[in-house]
Amino acid sequence: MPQLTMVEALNLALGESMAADDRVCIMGEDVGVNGGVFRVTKGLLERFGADRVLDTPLAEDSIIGTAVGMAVYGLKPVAEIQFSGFTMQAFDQIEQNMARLRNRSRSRYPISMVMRAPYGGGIRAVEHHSESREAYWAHTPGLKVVIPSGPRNARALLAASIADPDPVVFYEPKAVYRAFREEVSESPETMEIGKAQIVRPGGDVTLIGYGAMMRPVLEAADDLVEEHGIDVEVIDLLSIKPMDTETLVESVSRTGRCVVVHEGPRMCGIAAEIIARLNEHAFEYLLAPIRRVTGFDIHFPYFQVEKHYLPDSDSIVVAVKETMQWT
Amino acid sequence: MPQLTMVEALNLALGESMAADDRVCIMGEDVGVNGGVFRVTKGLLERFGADRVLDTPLAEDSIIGTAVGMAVYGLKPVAEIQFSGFTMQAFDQIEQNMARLRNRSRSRYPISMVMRAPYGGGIRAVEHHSESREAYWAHTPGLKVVIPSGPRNARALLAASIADPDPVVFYEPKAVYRAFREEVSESPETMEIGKAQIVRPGGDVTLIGYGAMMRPVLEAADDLVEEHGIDVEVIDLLSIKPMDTETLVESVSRTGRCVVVHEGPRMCGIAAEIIARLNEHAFEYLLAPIRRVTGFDIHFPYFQVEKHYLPDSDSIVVAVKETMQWT
Amino acid sequence: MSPRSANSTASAAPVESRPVRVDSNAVETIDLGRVEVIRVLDEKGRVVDASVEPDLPDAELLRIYRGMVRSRRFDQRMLAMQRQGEMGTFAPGLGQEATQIGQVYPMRPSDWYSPSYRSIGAQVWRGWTMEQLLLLWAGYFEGFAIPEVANELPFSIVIGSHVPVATGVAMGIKVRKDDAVVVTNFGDGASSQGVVAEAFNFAAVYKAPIVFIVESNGWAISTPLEKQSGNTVLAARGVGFGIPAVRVDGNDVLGMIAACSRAIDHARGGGGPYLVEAVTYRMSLHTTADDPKVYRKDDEVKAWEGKCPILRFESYLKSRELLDDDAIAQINEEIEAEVIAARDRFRELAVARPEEIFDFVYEQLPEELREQKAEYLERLKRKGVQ
Amino acid sequence: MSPRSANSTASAAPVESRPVRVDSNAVETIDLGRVEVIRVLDEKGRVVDASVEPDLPDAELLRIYRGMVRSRRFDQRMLAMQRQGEMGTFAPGLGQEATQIGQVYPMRPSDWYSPSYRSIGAQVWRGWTMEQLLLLWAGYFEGFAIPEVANELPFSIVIGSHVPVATGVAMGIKVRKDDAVVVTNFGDGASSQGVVAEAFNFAAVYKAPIVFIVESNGWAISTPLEKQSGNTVLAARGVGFGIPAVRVDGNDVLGMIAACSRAIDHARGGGGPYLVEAVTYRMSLHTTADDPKVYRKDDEVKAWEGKCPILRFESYLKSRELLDDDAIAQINEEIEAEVIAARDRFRELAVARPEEIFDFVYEQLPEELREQKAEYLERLKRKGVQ
Ligand SMILES: Cc1ncc(C[n+]2csc(CCOP(=O)(O)OP(=O)(O)O)c2C)c(N)n1
Ligand SMILES: Cc1ncc(C[n+]2csc(CCOP(=O)(O)OP(=O)(O)O)c2C)c(N)n1
Ligand SMILES: [Mg+2]
Ligand SMILES: [Mg+2]
Repeated sequence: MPQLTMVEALNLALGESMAADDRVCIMGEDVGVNGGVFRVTKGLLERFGADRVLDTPLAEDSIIGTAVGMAVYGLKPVAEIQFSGFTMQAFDQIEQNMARLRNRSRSRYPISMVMRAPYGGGIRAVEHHSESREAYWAHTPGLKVVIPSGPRNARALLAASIADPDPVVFYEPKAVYRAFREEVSESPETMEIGKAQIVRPGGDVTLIGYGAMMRPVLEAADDLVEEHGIDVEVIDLLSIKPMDTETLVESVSRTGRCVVVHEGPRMCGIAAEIIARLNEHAFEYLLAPIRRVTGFDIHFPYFQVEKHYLPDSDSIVVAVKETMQWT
Repeated sequence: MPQLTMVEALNLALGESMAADDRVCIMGEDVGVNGGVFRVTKGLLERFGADRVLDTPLAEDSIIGTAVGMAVYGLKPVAEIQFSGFTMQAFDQIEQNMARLRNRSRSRYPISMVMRAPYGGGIRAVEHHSESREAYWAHTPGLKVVIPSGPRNARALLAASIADPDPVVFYEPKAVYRAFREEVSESPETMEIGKAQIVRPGGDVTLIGYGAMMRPVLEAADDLVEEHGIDVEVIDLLSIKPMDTETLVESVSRTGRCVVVHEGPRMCGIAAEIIARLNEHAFEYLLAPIRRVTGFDIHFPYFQVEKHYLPDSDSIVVAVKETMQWT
Repeated sequence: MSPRSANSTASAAPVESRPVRVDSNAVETIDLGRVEVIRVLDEKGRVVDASVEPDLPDAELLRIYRGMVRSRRFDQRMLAMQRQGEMGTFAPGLGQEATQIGQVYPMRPSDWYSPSYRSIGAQVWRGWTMEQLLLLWAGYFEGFAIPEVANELPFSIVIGSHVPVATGVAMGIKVRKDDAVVVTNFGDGASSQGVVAEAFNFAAVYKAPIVFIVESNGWAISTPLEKQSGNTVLAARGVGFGIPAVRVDGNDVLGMIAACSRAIDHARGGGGPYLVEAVTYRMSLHTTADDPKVYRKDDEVKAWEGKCPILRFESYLKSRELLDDDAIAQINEEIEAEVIAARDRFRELAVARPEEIFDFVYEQLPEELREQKAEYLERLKRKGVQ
Repeated sequence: MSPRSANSTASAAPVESRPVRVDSNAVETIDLGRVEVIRVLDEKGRVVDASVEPDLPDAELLRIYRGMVRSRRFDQRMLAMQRQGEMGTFAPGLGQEATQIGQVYPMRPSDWYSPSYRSIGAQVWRGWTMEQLLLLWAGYFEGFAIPEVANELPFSIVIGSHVPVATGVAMGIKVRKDDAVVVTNFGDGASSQGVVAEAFNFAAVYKAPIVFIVESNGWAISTPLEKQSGNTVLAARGVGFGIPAVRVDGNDVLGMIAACSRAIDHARGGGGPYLVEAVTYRMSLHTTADDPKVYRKDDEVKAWEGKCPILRFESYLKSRELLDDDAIAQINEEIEAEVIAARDRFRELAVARPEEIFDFVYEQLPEELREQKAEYLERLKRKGVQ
């Protein structure tokens, strides 16, 4: 089994999906000749030709709008937005057409498409290049939202997202793009959208994260287990919408304590939703308030200080310890 | 004291603010000659002239973008988006400039401006005309978000929003525009942004709402008090961001039970945030899970059936009763 | 001076430059070309430019005439129904019947049509039943079911938002080497939406087979064209994106057919997009929620009454002896009967289905929505709705 | 046939129309006009069109020359620093020095400048210190502090997003009857953003005093102009919005000054917006994160080396005996010393202030953010950062 980075794993999934289904096509800024600014689409133009790998003009709103049109026509576009910060440019087409056209056409036109975008901080990028605003899409009816955390699940989830009959926002943690390699199976692999994964079982407290935050989360878990003797259960959300309430509720019903971690702003973020669901479905088991270790409700700071803004394992450890001590 | 509808009260606030400060100007589609499609800006062109009341071309993104520029220049624009559904068209300018330009210029350019838009359902409108997506703005750092519920607080809060040094999203519950009249003081009145109001004190359960939902909320409260002997405390949020955590926490710490009501989609909505904050700050006082009576995570349905989608007093009563019975 | 009063006089300011005067003209220039203006019939229905007159058999001319009359009659009926509370807010097409029928006439059924909200007559031509359109505008979700007989996108109510989607369909056609074309329309107001300009550019870059029809009807609610655009010749937008464009008298159905046929042939032939600016006039209300008296003069409306697309075409057909007053009366009667029959069918069909609101959002309802649906159905049950 | 295979052959399909052929041309046409192409100096620095040559005193010509050299030297220094890890990702301006200096030269200090990210040389001309720009591109928030000496908007990194804001400043100027103008620039790629088209239209409708400079440098990352726009003459966008436009050789600083002076005078004189298309070439990397070898031919770059804006202007100044090789060497040395001094000051100033990240978001920190700030400061304290 090859050892791949997330970039390579995503590239693999794209190539496999395109080979398997000739309706799958790729579009976006610099995705063709250049192979994408992060090289996720490298080599696909050469392999599949310019009718299936479309370098587009520089206009996100129309990248999504025309991708929706191609989906209406019966193709399965995978549209790349170069950085998730620029999905704002496409907000109207995402909300009004991508997320709605199935319903607006009373299912005559299912919109089977994927919007891929690298998201999140940690790579010393300039303004507007480090946002983590998946909560916008979670709040938008009609979409699915998927966020992988490593090469292997990235490959499987991207394949699943492309195959999905509904529009999927696929956010790629760019801090993980080349951060590590993982074994990825040689034959195509897929994963069910809508399922969270217990990546470390434990009995004392549930620690929930996703995407790039899984690294500090797992680091914190190791630390908590080894240094503090706290038996942490770690959940990787993987699918933000639909959210796997069942797995979350089952875990927190056992542990009674929970900490949720994400990069994005706190207010009305994913952690708020998780807390609301646990409050609804695991209230009687809660032994302590659920803690949020998240981005703050300020703009992502300029890159010399981003490492302080981003949740790190130390902050997670502190929050978990406080949660354990709560009485 | 005159009895005004919300439309008239908003019109009054605009006129007063323009008369008091010659930097205040108004812009948007059909706001001038036509006085706005809901007549909120009626008569202002005649009173203040075309340099202060700008009928714009049909392009929301540039309405906000140019309003930001006018704020940079030192004016105080009040930009109207005809329906809140079309704020999607302006999402990039709102997020990237309106909400950020103060920070991006390190406070050289405070963006003292208001984006007004009618929001919400209940007026038998066509697609995209009934959205309630204030959570998008609550999740966006740099903004303030204000939603009045009646003529009197609409007038006072709009005046406060225009005077505010920061960018304010001012969402007007259009179902309330002409629904009832209220006494509005003859002299200019203002209200602090960031404060919730206890509109009915009570000891058994806290019922939180805002905007157009205050009508079914108050109806439900009456019903609960009169028919079921439940002493409901009702809070009108008024300011979504910043949110008055203190008042909410103080109330729920007393009552131990809480139901939150809004029209917008549930996932990552305002209720989720309220629950997260109460979980953090009033956990030890909670006697039952906090309930959400909100819009569902589907598109706002077409208008023959909207009344079933919108939270009504009956659903609120049921939720409160269940919350009271929870053990 | 800016109210912000920037410190532009501080000491380290950039040096004031010496003013430069450039009075003369450069030697080299680039010619931007010309836009053809197409018109077959004048206001009296007389042929003014036979060079572009479409050569159509009598039966086709009468079919076109019927389409226009149907458009008008249906419109008037909807307005009456709206005034009686039987219909929601809608946008009458009065006065734009030639623009509407002229743009769909040259289409093949297998072509794709992506209209805005003021295209009800054209939708009927394309295969929508009138009862279904009544359902739609009366607020019943069933109205959105697109007729199986043709490739139609749902009408768009968000100004300009359908134009990139229509362009995407054309891009699909292009990459799959299909021989269909896409026709999409939008208003003069819509021409201000950035996404429409983006779509022009995408269509041009990919040479996508799409015809953009801008129905320049003088107004966008209360905003007159002169305040909408820095250049009121909207066909002039084409050259900037490399899209051939033509301007046409939108109240002349033969002119419309000529212009749109040329545009569609161009697109189908691999020439890429084409822009048609149809100059017409919104004779009626913006929508039934609007009062145009607040912002426009009666005189202006009066002047356009004389340019009525239906009267004009009638005169032409009379002059060709295809029509007389009796025939006109009879056609109107027949069509009125069609419209009434549609209204009656609508009344039978108009049953709200509140239980369906969850059913078309996703292919399969996710678990979390199943819970919400159950909660909602409980509510309906309590209300005795279901 | 669409992969979706619509049932376009079903029975109730709209009737196939009779094809219409329109071969002839309409009698009436509308002339779209012409775009002037301005160029003062040819590639050898010889005056080719004296009719538009700006009449500038020697000292001014030398000041312009120095501005261009400073732009290049600073750029090269930043690149070296970036390669040594001292600088974040940035976009070199190599080859666009004439475009940059030519657009700001004719501005008054009290005018407003709203540049994109590739305008570092122009920003220095406008009063930004080099050390501050180094801070900015090295990721220190202090770098965003706008110099008090001039009306500058923060550079924009979101393509095209500053253009409506710049237009809004111009609208403010217009309604307050100020005599300033706004100059904004953006790339050929940015010309595809809908909001740029919207801003053109707003500016035209309000006759706002703004000059739009599109720096058409051949590429938007890997996308060549031919795949970016259906018409590679970006000046042609103007006519659709009623904006006068001119095309200029962007590597000819005198041509740039001529074109931009005309545009600025037009705007200041109440004529409304003006569009300047500067045809230039991005000689270097898109940004320091880019490898152009993947997508463009060396030959193309070679060809443009011969059109270097600095060499060209040097030849001209030499021919006017304002410069010789010694003077050039000396100027370069002086400027290099300035750049080095700035770098040294930057190194002293480059201290991160993580505790400040909450302080410029709102005028006053709301209560809920005070709590978050406290939480954050705790974190800094634990890390020993504060
Ligand atoms: C994005 C958006 N903004 C605003 C509106 C509200 N609105 C509906 S129709 C209209 C005017 C449209 O004018 P035009 O495009 O000329 O079409 P016409 O109504 O004249 O056919 C406006 C502003 C909308 N529906 N969508
Ligand atoms: C809205 C947006 N989309 C994409 C990007 C990523 N990006 C940065 S520069 C660039 C190309 C810009 O090309 P152009 O406008 O021609 O300017 P140039 O770089 O050539 O100066 C792209 C796609 C961005 N910064 N903003
Ligand atoms: Mg119109
Ligand atoms: Mg470029």
